[in-house]
Amino acid sequence: MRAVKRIEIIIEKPHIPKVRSMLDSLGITSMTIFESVAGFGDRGDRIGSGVSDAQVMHALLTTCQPDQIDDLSAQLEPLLRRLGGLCLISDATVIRD
Amino acid sequence: MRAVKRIEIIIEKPHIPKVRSMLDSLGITSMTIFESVAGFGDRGDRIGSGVSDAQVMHALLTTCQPDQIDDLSAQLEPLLRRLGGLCLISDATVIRD
Amino acid sequence: MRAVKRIEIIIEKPHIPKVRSMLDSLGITSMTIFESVAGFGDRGDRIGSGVSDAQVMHALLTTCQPDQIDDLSAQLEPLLRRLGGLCLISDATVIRD
Amino acid sequence: MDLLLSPPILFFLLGIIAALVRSDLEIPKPVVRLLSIYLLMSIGTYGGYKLSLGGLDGTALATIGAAMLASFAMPFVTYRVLRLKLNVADSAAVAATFGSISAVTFVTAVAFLDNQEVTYSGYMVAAMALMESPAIVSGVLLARLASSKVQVPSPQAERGESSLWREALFNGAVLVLVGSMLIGVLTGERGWTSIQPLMEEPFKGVLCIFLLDMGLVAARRLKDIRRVGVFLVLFGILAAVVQGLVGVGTAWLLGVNAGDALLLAILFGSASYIAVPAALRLALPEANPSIYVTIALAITFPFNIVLGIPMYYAIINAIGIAA
Amino acid sequence: MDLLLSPPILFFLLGIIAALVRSDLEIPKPVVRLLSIYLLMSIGTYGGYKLSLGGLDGTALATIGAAMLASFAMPFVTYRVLRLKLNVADSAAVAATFGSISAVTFVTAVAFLDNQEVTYSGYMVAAMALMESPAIVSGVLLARLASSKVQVPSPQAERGESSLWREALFNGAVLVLVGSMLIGVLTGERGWTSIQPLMEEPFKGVLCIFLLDMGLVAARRLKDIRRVGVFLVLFGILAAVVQGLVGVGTAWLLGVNAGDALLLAILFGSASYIAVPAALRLALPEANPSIYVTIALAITFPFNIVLGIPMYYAIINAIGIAA
Amino acid sequence: MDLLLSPPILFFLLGIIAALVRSDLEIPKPVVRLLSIYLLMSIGTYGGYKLSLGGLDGTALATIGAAMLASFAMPFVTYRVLRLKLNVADSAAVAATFGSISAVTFVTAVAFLDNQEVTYSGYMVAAMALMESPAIVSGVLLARLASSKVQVPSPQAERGESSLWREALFNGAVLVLVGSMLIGVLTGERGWTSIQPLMEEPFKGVLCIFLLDMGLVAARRLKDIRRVGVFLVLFGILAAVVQGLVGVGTAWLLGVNAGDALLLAILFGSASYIAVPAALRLALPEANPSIYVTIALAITFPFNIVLGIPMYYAIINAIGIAA
Ligand SMILES: Nc1ncnc2c1ncn2[C@@H]1O[C@H](COP(=O)(O)O)[C@@H](O)[C@H]1O
Ligand SMILES: Nc1ncnc2c1ncn2[C@@H]1O[C@H](COP(=O)(O)O)[C@@H](O)[C@H]1O
Ligand SMILES: Nc1ncnc2c1ncn2[C@@H]1O[C@H](COP(=O)(O)O)[C@@H](O)[C@H]1O
Ligand code: NA
Ligand code: NA
Ligand code: NA
Repeated sequence: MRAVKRIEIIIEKPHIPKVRSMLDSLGITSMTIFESVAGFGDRGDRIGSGVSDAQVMHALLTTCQPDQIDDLSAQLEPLLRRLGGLCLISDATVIRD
Repeated sequence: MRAVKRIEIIIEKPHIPKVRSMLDSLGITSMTIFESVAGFGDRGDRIGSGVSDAQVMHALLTTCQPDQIDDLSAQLEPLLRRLGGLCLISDATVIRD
Repeated sequence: MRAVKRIEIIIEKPHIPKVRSMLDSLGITSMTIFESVAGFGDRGDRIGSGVSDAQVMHALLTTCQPDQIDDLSAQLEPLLRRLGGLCLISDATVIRD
Repeated sequence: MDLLLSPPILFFLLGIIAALVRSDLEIPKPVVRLLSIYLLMSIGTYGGYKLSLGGLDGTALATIGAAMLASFAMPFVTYRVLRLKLNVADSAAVAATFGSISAVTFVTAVAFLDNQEVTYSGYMVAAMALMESPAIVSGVLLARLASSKVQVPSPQAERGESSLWREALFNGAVLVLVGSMLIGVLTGERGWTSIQPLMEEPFKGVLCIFLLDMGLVAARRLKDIRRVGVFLVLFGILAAVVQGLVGVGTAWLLGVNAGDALLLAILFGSASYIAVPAALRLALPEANPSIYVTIALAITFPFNIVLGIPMYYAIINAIGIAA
Repeated sequence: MDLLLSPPILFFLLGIIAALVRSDLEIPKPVVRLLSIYLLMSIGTYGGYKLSLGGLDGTALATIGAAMLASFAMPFVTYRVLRLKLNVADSAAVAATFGSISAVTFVTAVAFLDNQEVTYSGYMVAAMALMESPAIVSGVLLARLASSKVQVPSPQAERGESSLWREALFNGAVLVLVGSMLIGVLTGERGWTSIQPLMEEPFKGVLCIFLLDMGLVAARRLKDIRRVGVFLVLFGILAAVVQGLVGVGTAWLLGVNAGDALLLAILFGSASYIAVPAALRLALPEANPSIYVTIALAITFPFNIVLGIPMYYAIINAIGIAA
Repeated sequence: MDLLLSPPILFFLLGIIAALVRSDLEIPKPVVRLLSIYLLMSIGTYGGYKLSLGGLDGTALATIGAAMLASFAMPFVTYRVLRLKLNVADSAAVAATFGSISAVTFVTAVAFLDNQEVTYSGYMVAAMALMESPAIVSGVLLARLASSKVQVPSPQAERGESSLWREALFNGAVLVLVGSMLIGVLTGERGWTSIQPLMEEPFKGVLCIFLLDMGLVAARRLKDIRRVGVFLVLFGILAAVVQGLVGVGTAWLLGVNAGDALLLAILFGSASYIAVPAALRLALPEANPSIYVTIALAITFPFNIVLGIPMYYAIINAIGIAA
């Protein structure tokens, strides 16, 4: 068991590659993506529509070392400001190989 | 980065409107809904079935100010007692515009 | 409101029965499963494929008493080492009947 | 026996077997939803098309009226029986379930008639559509009457009220059925010709895939049977048979043909696991769905599909209702 | 009036009604995706098959050229109008949306022609495919020109660049359409015969299911109309009509037949809610999709489907373009 | 060359191209699952229907026996070769994959034969169904034998045991195939007539949509090729060819017709990416799926579909096996 930061990023599907390459630059490559979740926020409802995926949200779950949070936050904030979405960070313990 | 309460409500799909209007009355309107998750609990298995959505569970993720938790809890408890489901609350930090 | 441990296990769909019977042996039977999430990790991408479910990941969310964590961890670790996947544990409060 | 040997029924059995041997076979839910919408559209537009040729005569209106009445009235009888063993909410819910109908059972009976080369009337689709909801109202009434002393109407409850009516009348399945039927009536021969290659030809094949899934779903529910108990298993079969025979009797009184008589028997004798549970989750959340959905889906549905349909049809022939 | 009484349009209206009465009717997204891919493959392979019989003559090439030019040029005009009320990004996005096309509107017009027993040319499918993307380029150009002082190209932006082109040219919908058309051309009569039972016969039935969903989606968007405002609602209708008439005029100048003229009107007058939004989320994330998707989907699409198609066709007949 | 110009193969190539240009084209998974179940039901009921006409003679039984034997035995040979480069678990897994079969390759070969107007026997479907599982047993045996000193059977492992057998025999794909075939046999001409409009007519069109997705999936796997290495890429092609030729030889010895010979070649030469991986995730979790699924899906499958089928057929013609 090891203490980590649990990171949850909710963002539009088309922006996932941008977020992933940002995470990659911090050395974060393992993650789980919950696809096509329904979003409700300041920029309207995002419920997908069958005809287009462009507005559907994905929820990306990953972890990082506690000391990486400042870097992550610095890089993620401008992205989220421009593209919408949200990032939640919390404390967790991980069990894993 | 701002400290918030992370709220996760798991409830049957048909009851989502009730929960949302309750949250609305607390000023909570932004949220993400993970649709059609499979539920296992005291009231039996809820695995959806293709023929009917009535028993499928949704997971609703949202945030609120720490001082709203008591109100939320007071309103949510009778609802969950009557309708089944569960609410998990934890501490988190949010990155966002 | 009651303090619990929030447990999130991400594992391949075919191994869910093994995990559930392990949880069962600890008396943990209530849970919510987020089916068919996309996984990215050391063992490659797991994005499902329409032709086969064998590699798709599921995310299992459950709770337990704080004092059950050691047992859980002891049982889960060898399983995750052998089968891949990850378990995140965090502190939470639960609202429920 | 030959009656059982049709592909849809055999695929239903295949689904049951797959579930019993714990195969990983699964038909994804979104796809099953599409197939069920397809079946409703198919049966709806075809019924409407037939209505556009014939129209509604006295027998038709009487049949529809009798069907609606039965949907409303039968729950008041079955509720009494159920109260012997169940609490108020569960009794009301099961009674409502059996007052209403199962569209898939209806559709399977249509395929059965088609195999026998027996026709049926377009208005039977209207009868089916209009039988979905009255039982929901009865179920809620029964629960209200029984607990009238305790329940205080609150603003919350009133909101629930309006959504109950919405569920009962505008449930997706009801709407697709009624809408398709009206479209069939409005567009007549020309409309039907343009959509018939999708709405009629692959119909039985689609029913095979759908019933394969129903077999899986029904058999996977079987493990909930112990929650349900012997009383309810028996109820699930006996209520089907008794209500089905009431349907046959009604058909005989109305003087409809053999095809319509079978469909009426099936409407009376089948139990809803779509529209009614959807409405009851809102209107009677106290009632336990693992009771009423399980009986309807894992007991009554397979019984009707495999035994009920040929049995009612044999009786209809025996008492001399002409095709 | 008879023109409206076709099953696809009536199912579209059924979807709208279902959404307005707040029914729980839902067609699962994965299934709608399949139906939309099916419609594109169907129209693509059929267009390609027809091209394999005829080939491209001068009129064909001129029509395709005119279509591409219109897609590129029209946004520069509508942008001016939109700037009266909207900011740069939103104006550019709406303009791009209206420069591009709606494949479902095209497909519905094809079904309409088929009902009228009027033919159209295979190359119209090519025209549609090639009209999808130029408007995206115009939209991005317009936004860039207007904000050229502020925007500094960054490595990040350049990466965005290449993915913009990818979205514009290799968007899933565009690729399926173009690919299917090429496959239709390459495999000719024999290929078409082998896939026609799926690609042609159930076409109108599938369109019914698809438009049922479009009705639901469009009407559920209606509540976003207040965000959008009267100006944009009017724009959504007037831009459709004006651009549609430009299409009729272009058809007249090119001397195409009545079927092609209707399709050209519909291509000019329809607004994209698939390829363009997908590209704009990447290229113009500042633009608000609840504006441009809502107008295209909840205003212009229903207008074209229900009124636009028969109206343009009446005009085409009135000015004497022969079938 | 003309052999390649069929719509299904071209849609497969379109999928590959779409993936290579990194298009966002996607066919939703639930829908692909439906299409794959459809293809199995179609091929199964048709095979069963043909069996109901003919029955099983000596050649049929010999062919089925040879097929099962090959599925069981071939992995013991390929395992040796694979051990040159891979560890025990991965070698056993890849060997099992190649011993078993790919139903989609079979289905594509059936469409190919149909284009050539060459018939095949119903029992070949039985051969396919019965070849799925023996290789799984071989693979697990191979891994056990090699690591017998270390592995201690535990209660946990025994539970795994029973679920291995369940996976091997009752895998969803195997069950649908076998079940559909039996249903085809049982319901004969009448059953087939009732479902043929769905099960046969749209078959090639559905195959187009399915192979479009397979192209996307296969090409998106290509980036895992570097994990896999040159040795395995070569293995993926050479094993297919060698096993395919063994299939041709077996067909020649058995004296079957050209259609059956091609199907036998394809069964021997194709590699499983459905039933086998599903079983191996449980029975051999140590083996790396990004190795065995990638070779089967991204190397062997495209090779067989595009080159293997016409190549084996040319050889079959060359050595004079009559149609
Ligand atoms: N407080 C929140 N809790 C959960 N999800 C949120 C929250 N705020 C925003 N989101 C998600 O982020 C998306 C974009 O938010 P917005 O930019 O406010 O429209 C929404 O559609 C939700 O999916
Ligand atoms: N401890 C738990 N952890 C996660 N989900 C739960 C838990 N308890 C209940 N649930 C969810 O809440 C639903 C209703 O629970 P119940 O009322 O106990 O049947 C279940 O089907 C699960 O989806
Ligand atoms: N740090 C992480 N955060 C979220 N999910 C993870 C993480 N690490 C692994 N996973 C999940 O666990 C699966 C197996 O991981 P691995 O064994 O590293 O391939 C991945 O496909 C992810 O779904
Ligand atoms: Na009934
Ligand atoms: Na346009
Ligand atoms: Na093989």
